[in-house]
Amino acid sequence: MPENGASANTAPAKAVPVAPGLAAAQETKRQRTRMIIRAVGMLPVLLLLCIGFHVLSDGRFFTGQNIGIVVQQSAVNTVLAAGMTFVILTGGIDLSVGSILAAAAMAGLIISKFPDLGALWLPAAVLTGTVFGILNGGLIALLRLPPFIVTLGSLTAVRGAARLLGADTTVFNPSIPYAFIGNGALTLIPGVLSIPWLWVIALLVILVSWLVLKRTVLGVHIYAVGGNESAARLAGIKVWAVLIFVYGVSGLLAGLGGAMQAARLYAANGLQLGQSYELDAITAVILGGTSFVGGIGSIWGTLVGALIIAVLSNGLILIGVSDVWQYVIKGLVIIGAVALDRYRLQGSART
Amino acid sequence: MPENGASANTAPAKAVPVAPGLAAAQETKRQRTRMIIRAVGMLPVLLLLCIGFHVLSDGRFFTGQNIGIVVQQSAVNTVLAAGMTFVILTGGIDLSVGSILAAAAMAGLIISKFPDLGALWLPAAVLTGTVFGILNGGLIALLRLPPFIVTLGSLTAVRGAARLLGADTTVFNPSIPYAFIGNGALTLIPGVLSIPWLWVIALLVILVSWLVLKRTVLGVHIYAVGGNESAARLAGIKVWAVLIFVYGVSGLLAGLGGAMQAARLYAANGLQLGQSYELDAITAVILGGTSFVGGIGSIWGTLVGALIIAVLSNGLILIGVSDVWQYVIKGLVIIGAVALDRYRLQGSART
Amino acid sequence: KELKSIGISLGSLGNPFFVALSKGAEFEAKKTNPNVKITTVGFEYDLGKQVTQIDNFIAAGVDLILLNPGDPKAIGPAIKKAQAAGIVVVAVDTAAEGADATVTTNNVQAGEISCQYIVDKLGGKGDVIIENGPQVSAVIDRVVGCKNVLGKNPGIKVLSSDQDGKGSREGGLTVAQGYLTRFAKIDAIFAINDPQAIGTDLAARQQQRTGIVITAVDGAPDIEAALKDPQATQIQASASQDPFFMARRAVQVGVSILNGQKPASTVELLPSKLVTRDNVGEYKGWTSDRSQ
Amino acid sequence: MSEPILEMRRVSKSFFSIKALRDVDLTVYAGEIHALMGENGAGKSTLMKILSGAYRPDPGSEIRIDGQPVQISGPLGGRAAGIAIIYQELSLAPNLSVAENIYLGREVSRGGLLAREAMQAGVGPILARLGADFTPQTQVANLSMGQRQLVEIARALHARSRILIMDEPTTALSAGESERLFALIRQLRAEGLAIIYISHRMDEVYALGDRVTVLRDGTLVGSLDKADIRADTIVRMMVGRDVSSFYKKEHDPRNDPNARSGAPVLAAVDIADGRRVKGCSLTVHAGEVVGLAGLVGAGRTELAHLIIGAAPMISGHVEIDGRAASIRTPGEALDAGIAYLTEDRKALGLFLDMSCLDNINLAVLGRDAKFGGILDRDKARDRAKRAFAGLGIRAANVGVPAGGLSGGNQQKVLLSRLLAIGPKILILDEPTRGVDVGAKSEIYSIIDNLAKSGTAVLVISSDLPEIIGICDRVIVMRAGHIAGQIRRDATSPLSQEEIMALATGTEQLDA
Ligand SMILES: Nc1ncnc2c1ncn2[C@@H]1O[C@H](COP(=O)(O)OP(=O)(O)OP(=O)(O)O)[C@@H](O)[C@H]1O
Ligand SMILES: Nc1ncnc2c1ncn2[C@@H]1O[C@H](COP(=O)(O)OP(=O)(O)OP(=O)(O)O)[C@@H](O)[C@H]1O
Ligand SMILES: [Mg+2]
Ligand SMILES: [Mg+2]
Repeated sequence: MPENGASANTAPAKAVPVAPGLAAAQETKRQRTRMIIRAVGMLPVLLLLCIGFHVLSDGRFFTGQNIGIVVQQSAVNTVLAAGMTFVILTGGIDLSVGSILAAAAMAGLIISKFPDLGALWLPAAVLTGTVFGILNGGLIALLRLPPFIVTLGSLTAVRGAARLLGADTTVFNPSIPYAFIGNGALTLIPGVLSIPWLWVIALLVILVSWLVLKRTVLGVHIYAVGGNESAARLAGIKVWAVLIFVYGVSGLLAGLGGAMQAARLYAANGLQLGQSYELDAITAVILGGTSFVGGIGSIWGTLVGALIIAVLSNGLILIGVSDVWQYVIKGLVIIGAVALDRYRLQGSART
Repeated sequence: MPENGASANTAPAKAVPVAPGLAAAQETKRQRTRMIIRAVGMLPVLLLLCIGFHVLSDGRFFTGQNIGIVVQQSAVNTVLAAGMTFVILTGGIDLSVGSILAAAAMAGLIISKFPDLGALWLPAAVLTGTVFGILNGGLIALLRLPPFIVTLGSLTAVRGAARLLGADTTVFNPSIPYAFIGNGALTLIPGVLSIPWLWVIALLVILVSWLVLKRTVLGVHIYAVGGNESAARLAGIKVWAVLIFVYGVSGLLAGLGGAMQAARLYAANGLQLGQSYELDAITAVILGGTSFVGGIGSIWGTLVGALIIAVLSNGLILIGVSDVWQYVIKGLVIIGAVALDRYRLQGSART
Repeated sequence: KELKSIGISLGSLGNPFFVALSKGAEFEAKKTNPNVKITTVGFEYDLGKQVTQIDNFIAAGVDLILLNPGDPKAIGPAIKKAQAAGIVVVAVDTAAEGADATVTTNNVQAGEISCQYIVDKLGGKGDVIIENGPQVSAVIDRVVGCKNVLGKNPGIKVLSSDQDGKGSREGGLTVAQGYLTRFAKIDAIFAINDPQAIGTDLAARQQQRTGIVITAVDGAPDIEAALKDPQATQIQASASQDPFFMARRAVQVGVSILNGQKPASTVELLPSKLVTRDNVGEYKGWTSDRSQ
Repeated sequence: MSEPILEMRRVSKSFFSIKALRDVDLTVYAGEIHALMGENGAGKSTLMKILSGAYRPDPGSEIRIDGQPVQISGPLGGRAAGIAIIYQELSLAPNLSVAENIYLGREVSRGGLLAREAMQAGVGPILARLGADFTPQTQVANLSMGQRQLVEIARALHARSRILIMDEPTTALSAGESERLFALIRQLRAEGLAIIYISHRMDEVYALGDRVTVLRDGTLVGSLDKADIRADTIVRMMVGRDVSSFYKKEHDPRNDPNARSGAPVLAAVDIADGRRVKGCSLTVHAGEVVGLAGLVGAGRTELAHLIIGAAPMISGHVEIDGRAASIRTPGEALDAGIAYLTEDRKALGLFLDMSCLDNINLAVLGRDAKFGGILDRDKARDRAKRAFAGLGIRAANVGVPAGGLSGGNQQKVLLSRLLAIGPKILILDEPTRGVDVGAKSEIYSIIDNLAKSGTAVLVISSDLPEIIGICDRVIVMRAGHIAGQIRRDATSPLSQEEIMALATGTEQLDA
């Protein structure tokens, strides 16, 4: 590195390159600041939105109940977006999550109505999702088909399957087991603090995802495949296994999302449930700073991205913006947020 | 398949560099064959589908009238997909075409109801589309924002604008000028051969796109930006201008698509029109062999891709497949088509 | 108790029907209290989204929720939650389980009169297509009504009823183009709503097919124009709804429940009237000024 | 000498907080070949990118052409000022044809339409002059690295500039192609062009350089005139010390008990891929360094890819320790103890967005992991730090992305990954491409040490002095075949002529 000018005269090629002394320490510090800013990502935008809505809604935003609603609403999208983060990190995309969610919810609800099997509905839903996800992954990894087309195809085909499952009607089960995960809350301090179960699940998913991505060999391999697939292959990484894994995870989490949605609504409809959820999930991932090219991004960013989307939906209704204008504002805020982010990163890079 | 994955290069056709002499001549010949196969692309799949439907529908498919219907139904998607081809060739994506189409159709229909301005509705619609497209391009090229996010934002925001334009109602005008382009046909041989105007427009769009892409300097620059953006920049190409151009074209053609749709339906609805058209357009482009990575692909492939989608929709109704199964079959056919294509290309590469 | 704030969740605000509904609700609510705060949202036929919207209404502290339920049964739990927060919930256009009241067009009856018209026109004999749409309860009811009538007439043959015209002109046009190619002889088509009927007519005219009786349900502004249009002679009737009035009734019922008056019956069915080419002159459509 | 054609004064360049150049001066005259030298990361490429307009210098920098101050804003500005450049990192659009790439940004059009034929005709003479064996219509994706480099050179020549910059143009060229390029460069000098030539190969600088300027750590060390150009002087200026024994070869397989004990560690038996490699056999013994020489396109890289299972073979097999081994993927090759260093580090080697730490540890993560999959981060950090110290990798810390390093340092990072594995067999494809002298000698001594400790090493290289300097035995490939092999023995050292004769097929020798 050029800044170790001091050592230049004497430095033999063998010398430790990190220049001793102050300069290097400063450098590392500054780098760390920049990394933190990057990791924090869209957090400032999220806070800005929250505060703005709080003021405009006459203080209705930051109430325990409303925060509970926001996190609950963000939960399903957070779970889908976590799966999507895995996929996008490898440079792929999964358009089928909404359809898989619908199929999983249908499968779960149908199972839940059998008297004996009822309690198995939750694993059934998750399993359904996983199977579809692995099918996607298999086609992409083994036949080397483009992810966009494969998951676009299954977006359509799985939607059809979801409708077939319920013979094109709404399946309804008001006494579905474990309904508490959909609408209940985990009480931490009775009467003071409780967290919706949906949100607990979402946070757990984020936590586990983070562990897998950052603390395991598999995680490094996922980043490697996204960063440079041919190099990964040459380095002995089983690229096909990594790809099947990420699409499998995306399917599994879509299945979990379906279970969450089923527990929340006590019902599912193959046609209506999960329509265009994939766009929300992708938006959360990209808002969170994960790059489409693959190899760059973090799961915490995804969480922030999902929260931004939920806050936006909740806040606009809270302050009584009409439906039409909600569209316009949401679109502009999404563009504005990435523009701000781009600008902010540049600024920090300059200092 | 994945075992010998690592075959070094990322370039899909890892052709052998030309050896001197006879070998070289043979090589070029083989290369040319492969190029023709690649250009022909999905044509065999299209033919297969047509013949299949013809047989299954007791000969109803290949009738003059039905072919007319198919090409007419493919026309709008062809026009959108042509614009999308420009965008995807630079490695970008435009998710907002459906919304822009709706906004343009609304603008056109509103203008068409003014007694004096009525005839100007067509340019008005096209202009509306172009303006939105250039806005997209500006954000992407000048602020360097990711195309997916920008056009996802405008997918939402422009949809809102389209609804605002018509005060959230359906605007209809049974006596819209130039209605013939929507439902009339150009008679070539009276009583024998006539081509729907919509299809004439679509073919013209394809032809002009081909000219621009393959016969102009701008076309080379578009391919260069998609192939290696930094190389293009280092060669002094104004990458930003190229990007604004392609998104502008995509917007312009979405506007034209809006006009076509307005003339066809005599009506437009800001919310419903053009919903998820972007997926159909992207599917057509990718089916046509254009690569998401950018730089590789042709406009003729896009035409074939759009026809496949139209034939699929028409044929499935023709043979009386129920709506639910249409979903399943469409999804599987799309995946099957690219799988077949992949297989076919491999086969040809081996010989 | 005064109506201070009302939340409205409707199928899709791009549909003129729901626009008329929201206008009616707004009109009636403003009449009750000129300073009322109204939030109207569309749930785009996504049940999850509607539940979310109800949650948001609860957080925003509305007094009354007017909703067009995404699913009659499945919305039940969400309604219970709102009621638990002291909010009155009234369903419009589609019945909802557990709602304090429901005001809806009698969709079965609408389907019946629309298809009865076909039967009468054809003299009880002919090939008929039911052009289906998105499987929501209103559509399902209309098709049920239609099938009731057609089933009573052995001379009528239903060629197909399993294609989705997506409730739009474009969808109707596309599906009808397929039908017209597939079947050489079609005597009548029942479309589940007006835009599909108009699309169907466009397809028939394009293929120069005549003699098809097209009927629908809604009585929307564009069908009014079509029924008056001398070129669109095949569109013959539409079973009308009155969204403006329906919404006004719903708000009235809601306000009276707020004030402690239970309605006699929780479901109020508004009958549908058939608009035909003959009586369209007297028909008062959705967009006519109703604020008298 | 006359007036300088180019003067750069007090040129500085910072990338955010990193100062890549500090007040560098450079003076170049017309009709001279000016060699620019320095260690990896010294700032040579950066200085040249400022000249070409790819980077903007920091304020206070000054560039004069023909004595006139100029502002070079953007690549077009550079071109307008009469500057053409061959970038170190290839900058071609692979999806376009050779002719389109050469004309990129300056296309010929007639009446608004592209004049393809005119462009193709226009590049013909230049391709011929370079002795290129491909046509203007060929798509660049179908060319080998060496051929692509020729396209870059053709592009720079075609621009008809007055100042021609070549940033390590010969890294991907064979000896023959390099010779042809040198002749061309001399001819251009005679025509009055100013040529700035960057290279890490001392022999090239000897052969070509009229003057040499040396950079170290972003600062100017000084310039030498032709008469003063001596290897030891330049090296001392570059690295600040003497690099005495450049090629290091202390190991001797004849002293190695394993090597003498018969069965080769690696044997390729009659391997073919049906395309480029036509029935090749070779052996490498423990403690032996075997060179694989040949012209570019001879198929050496392909042969290596077949051995490690990166490409499918249609016949033949690989034996390890005398037993047939089934290797179908690079992963299986690693399991069998074969590590491979790719020649194309950007496309096939490094993960540019990942940290040096991850890049170095990538291949051994699984081995180090706790509980069957949890990363051992302390071990990884230690390993990376040791690699940084051991190979002298220059970067702020082990956490920076590999993409930010200079080419030579990237090569060292990649090499560290392989060394971490501790392989039984090491295949190195162009291991010192783009690496500075100091690091080169480090790499040679690493190879030597590995051989001493019993590793079997196969070195693919187009740098003949390197092959002669470090190998026990040289296998020469020609057009997909093994043309022959030459063994070093006490009496006759390996000779460049012999290897070239085999590689070009002018003489038939036998092993
Ligand atoms: N785009 C960039 N961003 C950040 N740092 C950079 C960039 N380009 C170069 N550098 C840094 O500037 C320094 C000089 O790099 P440069 O590429 O000029 O070296 P070089 O002398 O050409 O080395 P080599 O012989 O390896 O090619 C290095 O420390 C490098 O990491
Ligand atoms: N048809 C091709 N398309 C793309 N890349 C190719 C093609 N053929 C060879 N290459 C690549 O070009 C490089 C040169 O390989 P090749 O085997 O032809 O030469 P070599 O004998 O290894 O010579 P050198 O290593 O000096 O370039 C390798 O990286 C190889 O993978
Ligand atoms: Mg360099
Ligand atoms: Mg090679």
